[in-house]
Amino acid sequence: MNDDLDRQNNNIIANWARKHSLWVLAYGTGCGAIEVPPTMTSRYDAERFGITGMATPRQADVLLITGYLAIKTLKRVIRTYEQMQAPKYVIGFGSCTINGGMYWDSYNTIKRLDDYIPVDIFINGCMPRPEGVIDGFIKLQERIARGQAKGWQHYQENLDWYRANQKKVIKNWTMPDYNW
Amino acid sequence: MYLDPVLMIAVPLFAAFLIPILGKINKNIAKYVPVLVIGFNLYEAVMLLPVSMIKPVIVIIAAWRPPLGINLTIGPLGNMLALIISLVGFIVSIYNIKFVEEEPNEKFHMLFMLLVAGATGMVLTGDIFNLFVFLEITSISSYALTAFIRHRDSAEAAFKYLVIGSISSTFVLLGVALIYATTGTLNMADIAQKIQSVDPKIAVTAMILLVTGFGVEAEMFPLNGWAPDAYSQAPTPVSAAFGGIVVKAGMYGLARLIFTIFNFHGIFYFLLIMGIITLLIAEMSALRQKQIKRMLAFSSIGQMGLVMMALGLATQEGVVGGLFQMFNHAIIKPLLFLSAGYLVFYSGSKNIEDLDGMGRLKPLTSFFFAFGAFAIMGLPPFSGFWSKLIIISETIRNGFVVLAALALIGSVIEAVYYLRVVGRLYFKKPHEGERTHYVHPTAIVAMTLLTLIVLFVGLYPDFLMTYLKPAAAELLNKSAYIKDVLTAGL
Amino acid sequence: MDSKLIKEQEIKRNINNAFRSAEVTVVRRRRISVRFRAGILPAFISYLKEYMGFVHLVMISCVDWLEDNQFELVYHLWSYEEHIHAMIKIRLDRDNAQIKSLSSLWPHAETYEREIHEMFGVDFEGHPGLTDLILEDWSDLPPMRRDFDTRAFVAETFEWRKGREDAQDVRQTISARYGETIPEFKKDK
Amino acid sequence: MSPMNIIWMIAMPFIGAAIGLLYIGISRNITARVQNRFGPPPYQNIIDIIKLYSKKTAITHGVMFHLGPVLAITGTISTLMFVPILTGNYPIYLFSFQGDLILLMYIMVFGCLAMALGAGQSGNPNSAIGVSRGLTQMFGYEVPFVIALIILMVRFDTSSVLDIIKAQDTVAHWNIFRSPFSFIAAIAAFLGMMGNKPFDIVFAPAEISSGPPSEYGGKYLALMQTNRGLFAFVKLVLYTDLFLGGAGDFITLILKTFALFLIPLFIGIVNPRFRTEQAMTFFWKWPTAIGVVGLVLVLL
Amino acid sequence: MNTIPLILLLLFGSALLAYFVGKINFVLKVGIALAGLLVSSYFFLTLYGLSEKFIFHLAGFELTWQINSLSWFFGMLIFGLGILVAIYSTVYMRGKERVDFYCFALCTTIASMFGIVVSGDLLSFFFFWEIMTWSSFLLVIYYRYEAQTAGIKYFVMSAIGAYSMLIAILMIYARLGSFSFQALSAGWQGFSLGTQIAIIILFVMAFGVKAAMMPLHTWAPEAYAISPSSFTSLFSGVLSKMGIYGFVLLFYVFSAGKLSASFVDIHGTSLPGYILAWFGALSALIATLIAIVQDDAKKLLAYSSVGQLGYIILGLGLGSSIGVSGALFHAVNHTIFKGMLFLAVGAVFYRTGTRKFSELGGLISRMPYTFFVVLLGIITIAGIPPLSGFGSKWLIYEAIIQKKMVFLAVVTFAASTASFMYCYRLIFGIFLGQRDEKYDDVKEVPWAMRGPMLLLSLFTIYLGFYPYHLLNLIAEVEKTVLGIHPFAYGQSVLFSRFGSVDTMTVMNVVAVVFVIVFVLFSLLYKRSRKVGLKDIHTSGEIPGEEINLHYAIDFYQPFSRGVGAVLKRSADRLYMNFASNMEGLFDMMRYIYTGNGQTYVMYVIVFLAFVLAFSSWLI
Repeated sequence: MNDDLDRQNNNIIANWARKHSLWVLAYGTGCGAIEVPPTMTSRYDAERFGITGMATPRQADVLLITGYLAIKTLKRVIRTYEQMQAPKYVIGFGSCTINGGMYWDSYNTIKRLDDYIPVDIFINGCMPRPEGVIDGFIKLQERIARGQAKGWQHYQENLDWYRANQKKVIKNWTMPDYNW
Repeated sequence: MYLDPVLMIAVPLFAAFLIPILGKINKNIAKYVPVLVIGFNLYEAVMLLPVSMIKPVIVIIAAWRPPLGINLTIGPLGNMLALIISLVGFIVSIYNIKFVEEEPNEKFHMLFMLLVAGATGMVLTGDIFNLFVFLEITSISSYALTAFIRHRDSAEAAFKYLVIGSISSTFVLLGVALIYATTGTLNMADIAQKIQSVDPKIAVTAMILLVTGFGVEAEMFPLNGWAPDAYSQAPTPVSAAFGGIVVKAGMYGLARLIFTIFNFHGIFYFLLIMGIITLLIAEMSALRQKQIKRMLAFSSIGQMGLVMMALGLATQEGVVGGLFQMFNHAIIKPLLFLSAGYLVFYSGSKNIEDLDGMGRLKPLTSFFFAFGAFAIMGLPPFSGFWSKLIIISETIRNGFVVLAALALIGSVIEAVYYLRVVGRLYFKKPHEGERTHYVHPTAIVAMTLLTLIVLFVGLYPDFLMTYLKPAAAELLNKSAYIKDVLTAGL
Repeated sequence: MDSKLIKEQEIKRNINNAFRSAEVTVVRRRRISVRFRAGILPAFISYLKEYMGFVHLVMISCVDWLEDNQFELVYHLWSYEEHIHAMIKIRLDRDNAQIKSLSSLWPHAETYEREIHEMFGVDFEGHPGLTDLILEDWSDLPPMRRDFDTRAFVAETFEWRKGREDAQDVRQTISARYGETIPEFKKDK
Repeated sequence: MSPMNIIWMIAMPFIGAAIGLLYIGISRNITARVQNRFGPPPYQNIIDIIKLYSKKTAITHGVMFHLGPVLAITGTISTLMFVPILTGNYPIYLFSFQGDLILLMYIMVFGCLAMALGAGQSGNPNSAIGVSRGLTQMFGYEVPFVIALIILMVRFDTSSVLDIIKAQDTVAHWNIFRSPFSFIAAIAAFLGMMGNKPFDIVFAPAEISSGPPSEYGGKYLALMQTNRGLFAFVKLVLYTDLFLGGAGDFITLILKTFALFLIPLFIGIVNPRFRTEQAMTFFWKWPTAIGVVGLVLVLL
Repeated sequence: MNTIPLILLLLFGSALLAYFVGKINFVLKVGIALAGLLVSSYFFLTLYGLSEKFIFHLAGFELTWQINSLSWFFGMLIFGLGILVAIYSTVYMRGKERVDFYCFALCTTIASMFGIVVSGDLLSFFFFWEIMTWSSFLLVIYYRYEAQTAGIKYFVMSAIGAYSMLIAILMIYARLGSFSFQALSAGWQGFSLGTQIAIIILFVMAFGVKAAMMPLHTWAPEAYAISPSSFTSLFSGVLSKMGIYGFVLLFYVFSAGKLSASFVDIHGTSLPGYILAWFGALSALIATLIAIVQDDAKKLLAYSSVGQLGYIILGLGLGSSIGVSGALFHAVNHTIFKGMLFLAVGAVFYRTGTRKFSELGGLISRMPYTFFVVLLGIITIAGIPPLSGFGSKWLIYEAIIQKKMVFLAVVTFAASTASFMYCYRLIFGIFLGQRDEKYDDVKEVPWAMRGPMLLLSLFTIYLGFYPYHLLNLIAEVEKTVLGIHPFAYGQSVLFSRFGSVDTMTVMNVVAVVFVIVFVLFSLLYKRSRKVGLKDIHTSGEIPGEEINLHYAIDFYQPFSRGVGAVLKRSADRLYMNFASNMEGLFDMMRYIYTGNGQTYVMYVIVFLAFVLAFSSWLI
């Protein structure tokens, strides 16, 4: 199965199309959500890269986590991520997703997003400016084109590890199983 | 083979006086006497039927020929009505065997015999004074029967009936006196012959007095104030007998008067209008009644209104329809009263509200009631359909489309209130509480008989029509009647 | 006391007339503070609401006096007529913190009470549903209590990113991991 | 049936979908320019569709969910088969002799209803809300649309699209000039049909997370997007046939359809969104009133 | 032995037999009813193409029973759906109380409907009409406790209709002295204009009530909703067609198609026909609008029935061959699709015990056959090609547009579009969306219930691409009975002056395209994985299994806000107000009988005085 996936990951046409058509589901937690609208609108116009906002995870390719995640919201994020259709990418946005940022000692905020879902690109900054965001997207595009943005595959392969991490913070695990 | 028709009056009369004596010997015998006696009457009526259809049977009593002596005129009409009366009487008396348990029951049976005797006398007699006498016999036994249940409501109803009935009797007597004074005869055929020469003003006054008198028994509006009370307070068989016997006799008297004795065409229009008014007001009043028997009483009035309307048309078909309707009413209304009686008996209340869910507790009785309701609404294939059809058809043929429409509106209202009761029987959940679940076979026999007659006539109306046509012809053909009576015994 | 604070003084008098045990302090213009017993709090607050015109419950807050082994609940009320802010302060025993709920007086008090229950572990009697509000399935000490050691908790629950325990430059680590060139920061002119 | 006809039958859905998708791409670009942005390339939609088709997973909620897009595109392609596409020397009639305008009106709905059924089985209440809005709006815009078509049918005494095209032999005879009322009513309905800006409450992304297709992803969404492009093309061709005298060759066809396409586009760019009942009642006010005027005129 | 009385005797006989013998056990009563139906339908089939007559006398009237192509056409519907309903009932009614009563009433209803269509004279027509009324009334009140108001409303409105018909019949009888249809069609020209108008209005009232024509429809929703579903299918599918049959008789047989001779023509249609067409169109529109906001599946279907019957009435009113053919075609379609939809809703009710959309949902995976039936049903009802509903609607539309009745056309088309809304609501509310936990164990209905539904759905497909045989039948009816020259049609092509449509091609195109797309997309392309209905995007929130997110309450809320003004008006409320006012009046009448003896005596005296005073008028 993995070979098959790899072969498809290296499909040039598909990767080209994926690269130029990034449909973003912005998970607007924290202060980062405010940076997304300028990115999309006239000044920075992310649409010229084929980046468009989407309303549902079923249709989206990129999950944009725009800030700190409390444990309660982490649960929703995992759920949303699992509802997305592969290939799918995650962008961690801002310091909070990297190491907790200013919430480094909060009892209720996760510190490392990539412990729970596979992150393809982190954009650092508190908060990153739209230029940074677009730069991150372009990095992601490059990785897609090279067939390197395989976070979703990583998740699939190491689901047990991710689950263990997730269950460590989410005590009462009521989520439906992720059936591939 | 028929016996002397006089026996049809004499035997019940005699039996009526015999019953108290028999009752002293054994209470149970008294119960069965009415069945036998009225059964005999029924036999007589049936046996007479083929004969009287061809030519009226004139019975001359004590060898005095018609204008002078008292006679019985058994024409098709009289015979038909006698048949109806004895049929209803017979069936009701079967029902009575078990239903009337209350003391003194032999008196009840006696009065009932008197009622039948009187009514039979009314339809058979050819003498106007005899008509009055039999009317009085019928009325007085009715008053007594109304008050049979010793309850203040019954007594009140009976008293009302008594007051109105007495007044009406007085008017009848006045009318008879007026006629006798001007024509000098009491024989109806003779009067009919001689009335031509009487001053029309006097004749019309006499007629109005008589019409008023008989109108009370025939439940003409507004003379029918006694009816709702009497029907609802009398014992059930008596209510049935009112519908099937008393009213029919009264209607016969009315018809005989206006068709045979008098010769005023205006009275037919009057009858037509009174008929429709009676019908409409009765149906409207029935709609909001709370007691089932009272509702049936109003329905009965309404049906008589329809009959009056039919007779008021004064055409062959119209009168056939009217007589057909009388027959239907005489059969269906007892069915309704008898079944309602049992329902009331079992629910322990006269109110319609308390009949909720009886369809479940008393399926058979409720079925009979529903059947009767459907029949009296005039739905095919029950008998009520044909009579209504003929009447409405004839009304329209005579150009009274509006009257027909009004009569049909009456029918719609009738449908509403009957269905409301049927609805309560079947749709509502029964009230809580223990009830006896028992109908005596006699009652079932009585109601089944009525049901079968309804169905038979509904599916094969021609059988009845063959007898109704001569009856209607008799009413309309006045000269034949006069000739038949006056030449009898010659 | 400032003679200008007539309204405040009058309210203080009125409160004291009704509830002798209430310690009313006029803090400053438009602000009074009341200390009261926990036992008949609903009666007192409904008196303030019905008769004194304090119809608006602004919020409920809680202070953890660890040294006194007490919680202090502060009910902030506002009177639209007099434009006065009243703080009703209730001291509760820290070990067995229990008080009657005000949700029958103000439905929105439910939310505050849920939060205080969650964060401090104060039990509100008569509350229709003291369920989780912000935290889900919290099994530790209520986190806002002062004896809750946040850093220990964080260290135990979450993993720190390697190399990010302090504020060092991690670009080298990342580039090593993903094989990307490190962009040079452009110096501002 | 000539081999050429069969080739066109097979090719036309692909061509149509490509043209329709390009138009939608261009519309995105134009919208961006109006908003002072650069915007995506015109072929962006085609990239999107390739991406969607190359998605590795797709979820389905059940049989109807699966059949919804399939039936939708079935309906659209069937509609295409009954629309005369080119009428010149090398006509593409497909099956348009076997059907008429009334058939078109109804078979156009086939796809929408199938889509609604598929969305219904997704189990997502947002989809159902979207469908409810969509059907309500459809009831709104069908009224002026029907009026416009009745005007044409009564005026030309035929319900055949080919006959209507034939009657518009010169530019002066185009229905846009001969029956302007009909055209206005029809174009108002067209706005609703295209789901462009004032009437896009069906797919309101921020409100009901893009409505009916909210559970569709991967290949299903790809099929739906294809359908969207193709359906836009079919509608444009039909309107061209009815009001602009049809097209003799592909260049004319593209010019005319693009001209028609610009109308809802520009109206959409500058307008905010209607609520559902506002949309519905809007269609029953001005477009219907204009249509009724046309009806009265055609009777006279 | 003549066949018609034999059939009637068989049917009525099996009704009585089912009632009395059926007391013994369940199989017997249903078996007898079914056997009676099957045998009589065999005899009925032998009547095809014949024209028999049976004349006899009853109560002094001459009665005629006859069969012709028109009777056969409607008889076909009666027996066809009747048998299917009887088969369906064998399972549906099992375990219910009073099945003997049900079988009796069902057989009686079918018998009386057959009686209506074979009646060759007005009297037996009326006779059977009334039997039909009360026997169907008995079925309406089958669920007795809830059915009271609905039943009485049905009966009273039917009675009003029937009595107005009676007046019309007797008016005719008074003028012609005969009840027979022939005499009537021969003598129609002799009637004065006023008489004609009166007769038409009275008949239209009678037939309009049965055909649930606005504004005489108010009984229909409740009566349909409350009667047992197996019967509702027959009720809506066939019994309402008796009203349509009446309209056919009135406009084409009684008046011999010569209404134009006495009335002005509007767009080539006689005035009564034109007015009727408008009534039909408005019923179609308004009923459809009301149907959209219903929550009860059967009420929705009931209003939809009113609407679809409106189309049929409209087609009949137009009077052209294409319109009448469309109407008769639509009548057959309506029988089929309403039959199957009511049976399907009955099947859902059988398994779940409710008909409310707000309580159902997501049954598609549990009852796939029923879903399929409903799917085909709604496609047909909405008139979407390629199923049969399109053919009939196409004919009706062509007829309207040919006559240039543009406003009529707008109303009709609008109604048709609105019908998509309730169609979707029906299928969504029951089968799509999320399923409540309590319906997880629901199973598909038994084959005896599935069979009739599936058979009917096969018919819609068959008629959808090959309506030739049916059109032959209709043409036969038009030629021999209605005196209309039939329109042109091919094997599967419908022609009008305007255009043509080839139903076979439409069916083929749709089928081929579907197969190609399906194969490419579903079989050859990569597979998708199945997830549960609860696994939906809810902004990350994870609703528990017990939370049902089925959107069914106030489904078309924006719509109700938009057209609320129309929906607020209710003919039903008007009638009920009238009725209650009348009852108030009657209540006052009651006080004429005061219960006071003195008053009664006063009445007697006043009466006497009054009559004496005006006695001179009597002389």
